[in-house]
Amino acid sequence: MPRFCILLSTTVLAVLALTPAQAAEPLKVGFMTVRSGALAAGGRQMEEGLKLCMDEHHGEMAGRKIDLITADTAGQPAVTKTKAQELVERDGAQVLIGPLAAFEALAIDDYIRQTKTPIISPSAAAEDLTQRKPNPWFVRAVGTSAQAHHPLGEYAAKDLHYKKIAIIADDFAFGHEIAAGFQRTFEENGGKVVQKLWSPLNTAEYGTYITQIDPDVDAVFAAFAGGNGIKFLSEYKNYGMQKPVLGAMTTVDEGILKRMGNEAVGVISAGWYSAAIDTPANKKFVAAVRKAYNADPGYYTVGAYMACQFLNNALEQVKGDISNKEAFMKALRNVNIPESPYGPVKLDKFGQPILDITIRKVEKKDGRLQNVVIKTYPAVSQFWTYGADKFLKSPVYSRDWKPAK
Amino acid sequence: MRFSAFNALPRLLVFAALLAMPWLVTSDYYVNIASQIVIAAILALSLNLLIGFGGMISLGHAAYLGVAAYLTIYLTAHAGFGHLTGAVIAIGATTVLAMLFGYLALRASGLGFLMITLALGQILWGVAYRWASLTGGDNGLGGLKRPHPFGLDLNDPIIFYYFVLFFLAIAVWCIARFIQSGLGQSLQGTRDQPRRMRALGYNVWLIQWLSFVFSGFWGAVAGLLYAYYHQFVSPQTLHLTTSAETLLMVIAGGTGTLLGPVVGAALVVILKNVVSAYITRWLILLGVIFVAIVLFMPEGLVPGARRALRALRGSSRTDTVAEASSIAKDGA
Amino acid sequence: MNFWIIQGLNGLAFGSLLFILASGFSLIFGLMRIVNLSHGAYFMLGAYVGLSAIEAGVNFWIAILIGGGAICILGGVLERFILRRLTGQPLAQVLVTLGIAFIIADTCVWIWTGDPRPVPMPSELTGAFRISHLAFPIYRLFVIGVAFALAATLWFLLERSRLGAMIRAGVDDLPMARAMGIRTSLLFTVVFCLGSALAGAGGVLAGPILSVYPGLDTDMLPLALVVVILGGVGSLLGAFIGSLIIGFIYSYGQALFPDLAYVILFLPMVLVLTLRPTGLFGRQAI
Amino acid sequence: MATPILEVTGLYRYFGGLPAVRDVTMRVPAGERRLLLGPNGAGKTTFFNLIAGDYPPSQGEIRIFGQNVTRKSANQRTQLGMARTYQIITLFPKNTLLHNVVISLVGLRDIRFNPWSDLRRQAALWDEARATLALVGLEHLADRTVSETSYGERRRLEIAMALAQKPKLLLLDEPLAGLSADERQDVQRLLQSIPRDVTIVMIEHDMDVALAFADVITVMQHGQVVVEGSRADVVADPKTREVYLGH
Repeated sequence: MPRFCILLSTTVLAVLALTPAQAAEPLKVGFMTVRSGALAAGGRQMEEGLKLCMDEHHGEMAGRKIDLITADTAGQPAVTKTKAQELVERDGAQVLIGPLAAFEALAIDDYIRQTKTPIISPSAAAEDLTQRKPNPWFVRAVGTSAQAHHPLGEYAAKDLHYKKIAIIADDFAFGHEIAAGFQRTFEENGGKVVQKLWSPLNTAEYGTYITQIDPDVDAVFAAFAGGNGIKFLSEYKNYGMQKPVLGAMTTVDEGILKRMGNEAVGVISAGWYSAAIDTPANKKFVAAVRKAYNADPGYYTVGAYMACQFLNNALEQVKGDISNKEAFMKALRNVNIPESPYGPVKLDKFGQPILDITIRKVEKKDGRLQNVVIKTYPAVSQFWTYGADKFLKSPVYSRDWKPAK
Repeated sequence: MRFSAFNALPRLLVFAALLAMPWLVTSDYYVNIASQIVIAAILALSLNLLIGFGGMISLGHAAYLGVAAYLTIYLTAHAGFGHLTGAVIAIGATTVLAMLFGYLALRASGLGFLMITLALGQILWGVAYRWASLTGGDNGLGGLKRPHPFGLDLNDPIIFYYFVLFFLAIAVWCIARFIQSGLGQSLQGTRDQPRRMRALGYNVWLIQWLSFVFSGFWGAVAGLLYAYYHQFVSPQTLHLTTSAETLLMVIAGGTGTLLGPVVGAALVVILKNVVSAYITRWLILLGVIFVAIVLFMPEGLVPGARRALRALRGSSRTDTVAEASSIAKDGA
Repeated sequence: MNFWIIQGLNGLAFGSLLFILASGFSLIFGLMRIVNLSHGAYFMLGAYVGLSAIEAGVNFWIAILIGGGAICILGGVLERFILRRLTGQPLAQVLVTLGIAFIIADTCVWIWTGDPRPVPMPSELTGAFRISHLAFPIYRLFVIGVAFALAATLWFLLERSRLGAMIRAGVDDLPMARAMGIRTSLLFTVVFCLGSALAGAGGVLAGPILSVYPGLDTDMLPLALVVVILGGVGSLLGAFIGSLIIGFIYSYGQALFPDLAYVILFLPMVLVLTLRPTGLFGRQAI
Repeated sequence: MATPILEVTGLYRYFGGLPAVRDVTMRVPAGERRLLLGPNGAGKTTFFNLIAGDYPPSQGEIRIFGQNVTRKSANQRTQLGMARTYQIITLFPKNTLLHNVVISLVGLRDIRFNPWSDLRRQAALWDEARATLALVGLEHLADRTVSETSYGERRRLEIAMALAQKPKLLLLDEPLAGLSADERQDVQRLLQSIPRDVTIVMIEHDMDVALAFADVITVMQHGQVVVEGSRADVVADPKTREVYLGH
């Protein structure tokens, strides 16, 4: 008898799109995070953000119960693929949220296309996922690597009046893309990147690089991911360096800012989010996170939270009926959330959110370091002001995008 | 030499289980896990040639897996080569790399050998990471479509499983032959008594080098299948952790045996991919299992299980036991 | 000119850090022939323990002792109950020490959440030391001093003390040492504890520069191996000089050949080992 | 005069600055039985190892069969027709006696590089190995593992492994050491049965056996040759007395 009900609901009723009947059957959502290895901190923050969102919806979206299945990819591409298979093939997940790292997302790119599984990325920022190699089943709930740093380049030149800047960045795709985006707008507004230092992701100590920084620059743009920002900034101070530091969003992300000391104060960065954004939606969100986890939300927490909100928004558009994947995908691409921790969010046709970008400055407030918002660039596209066509025709953001002068 | 039923039975059972596997499980997911075990087993078997039979502990075996995988994907998906040509070049070039690496690593022995292999592996990792224009850097290289050899659709998990199982069978066969061959026996002699072997007229270096290259060849085969399976490769494939994992598979399963690396591969792949869904701290469990193996079966799971079985059968069959042990030692 | 001085100092500081990391490894390998692949994990765990001690209000110097002491006990227990049985079985040693490394690494993620954490520097050593327009962190000068003091202490311990005489006898000829009435069993435990303590204390000491994060263990272990192998296995002097050489290669290499940054440590090592398989100062085949 | 089988000129070998072998010159013509005598530490085994090619000399030249092999490796010298036994027995203890002899035979055959042909199926090799074991009186133990045999049997196996290679130059390092009286006789008989076309250089402490066996005797001390000559000459030479009684 129950089997008959399910049969009925999945075939006959689904075709008729009679949503009330579907409420009986939970929607299976696969969530790929990282619980072991070097990326575990980001993974945990993602889990926290996602849980918060799920709790907010009491485990139900558009009248359907959400059955969340979590998998640990260990931050390894090969395992990520297995985990995607586990979620989709064994556990029957209909939508995926995850994974954490860009190389993980790329490792399952083909698999997602083959199985036509809608996937929402809560953190992977690799540009091409929504640019030159857009995957029709993929949307992203965060900015691209360069999305926040186009405005920062302009801000550095126009508002801060910096002329000469040295860039130091993690020597991997994320760092390359951030640096290129920053350099592009900075130089178009009259600035000059005079030096580019690329430190390997696993650099043990930054003394070698800090001491190479050109003493004549106006500021240093430091683009780091993970815990490297902590190391760099404290060393920077200990080497007695005085030049102001501009950071990438992740250099002073809230996830690591809580571990930093005074060395971070004054760092100006850009991001599509700051825990200090002063809107009711964000205040509510931050308060909830602080209550549950006693920490400010950062990149990963808010990314996963928003991925979950995207899911909710799309499910509401299709009234919880996900049986028509194309229709669901269309709804996902059509996500429009006027009020969120990010601010207003909608997606471009590549599945990439158009976001308010804030320029933030690290200050000590209420006894803790915060990314205080000093300027907002509203509704910034991943293509900045260039437009998709022109942008996609220009060279790919890479390590060798444009040499320093 | 006769093979006693006692000794052949576990192997037959394992082989039967491998053949029947797709019919025993409920989801394609498990078939895919089995394919991964088979690929890891080929890599572990090839490493075991060095460790178990040559006494050379390598911490750089991911090099062959990774380079063959990179070449396969690059050549077929990005440089416009056909699948067959791509596969032949990938395996050929990786084997040539093994020739070079063997030449360098065999300058030293023992810990020095281990460190040179480790360093060479890390250099390749660095190159893969840094030479982004060719390798895609940390974003990796994808886009490979699985081939259709002889009209077989390798996109079907079960067909793919039998495809890799076929290669495992060939690998086991070739390696079993190798172990009993003149070269294989010479290699085992150089492992036990290098100086003596020299005095008997053996060019120890050459024998080790040839075996090193042979091992690299099978590592390359594993890399080819790895590329077909994952259709994606990134620097992590080349990283020290992959080499260490493979080394652990071999040691945990039992060095110098044919079955050991297969069992070790199954252990690690299952813990990492399947058990991790149920036990958050699966890595601790894996570590505990390794420690337990060392405490209770220091020679590895397969020889340890053999010993336990023998003990169960008691002393009434000593003659069979003696024979079994001599076969086991000969490289069963 | 400034470039050479400042990068030289950087190299010296990093080399000092490496020596603090590798000395324990070298000591253990020299006497016991155990390739302790848990060494990186000991280093990381020591740093975490020290960090927690500091966060609990303990002063930095005591925290170094606590970090070293904790790992000392851990190492002693593991030596007594596990490694002891594995003399002369390198493969079992690899398996068990890597297994222990996995356990420690994952336990650290469990307990300390995986967030990257800086170890706070003692306030008296923060900031930079300046001569004309050169600036160099005081803490690094301190680390250089510690490494030289440690090298001198270890040298004194090995060459001039009774314990050292026993260790040297054990390194040279174990059965003979045993015949001479040296309690090698106890000696092994003592040396393993000492080596472990050095790793743990080193982790705390390096914490303000390296910070602590999951993966610190696997970042550091190859470095320890490189230093020890390059210097010549089991030779303390070799480890010391090897550390400094690696430190200089690291700082000058990264500055002069930025494109080789990812391979800068391993390329010279392959060169050295293929030309001189026993390492720079090793006498016997390894 | 025919080319000597072994010709050593001005051979030196230092270990960490200390000379173990000093200026040794020696010619061993075909078919000769040469005995090396000397107290422990006289450098005899080092000298053997130099001839065998375990390590290169610091100075000097080694020729075997008229060919300069100073820079040739141990295995190359073996390929030329030299074989040796060891003072400290180095066999493959977990394998059968037969297997050990087969390994010895394979050393001179191309099959050692063959990764495919099953060694167990090379009937000719196994027959030949069995025949060699028969030569030393061990055929009844052919299928025992080395670890199950007695010391004397292992000594004979050592010699069998050397003889299996049909060497023209045989280096025997204390073949009688540690044997019982009966075993000594067996081995002695075995040595005497070796045909004269094999040249033998032997280190041995057992004077009775050795003197009976040797044609020419070389006495070494402190790495140098002290006396060299026929049995009678050497026994009569006061320097021999000094070497043995002076210590």
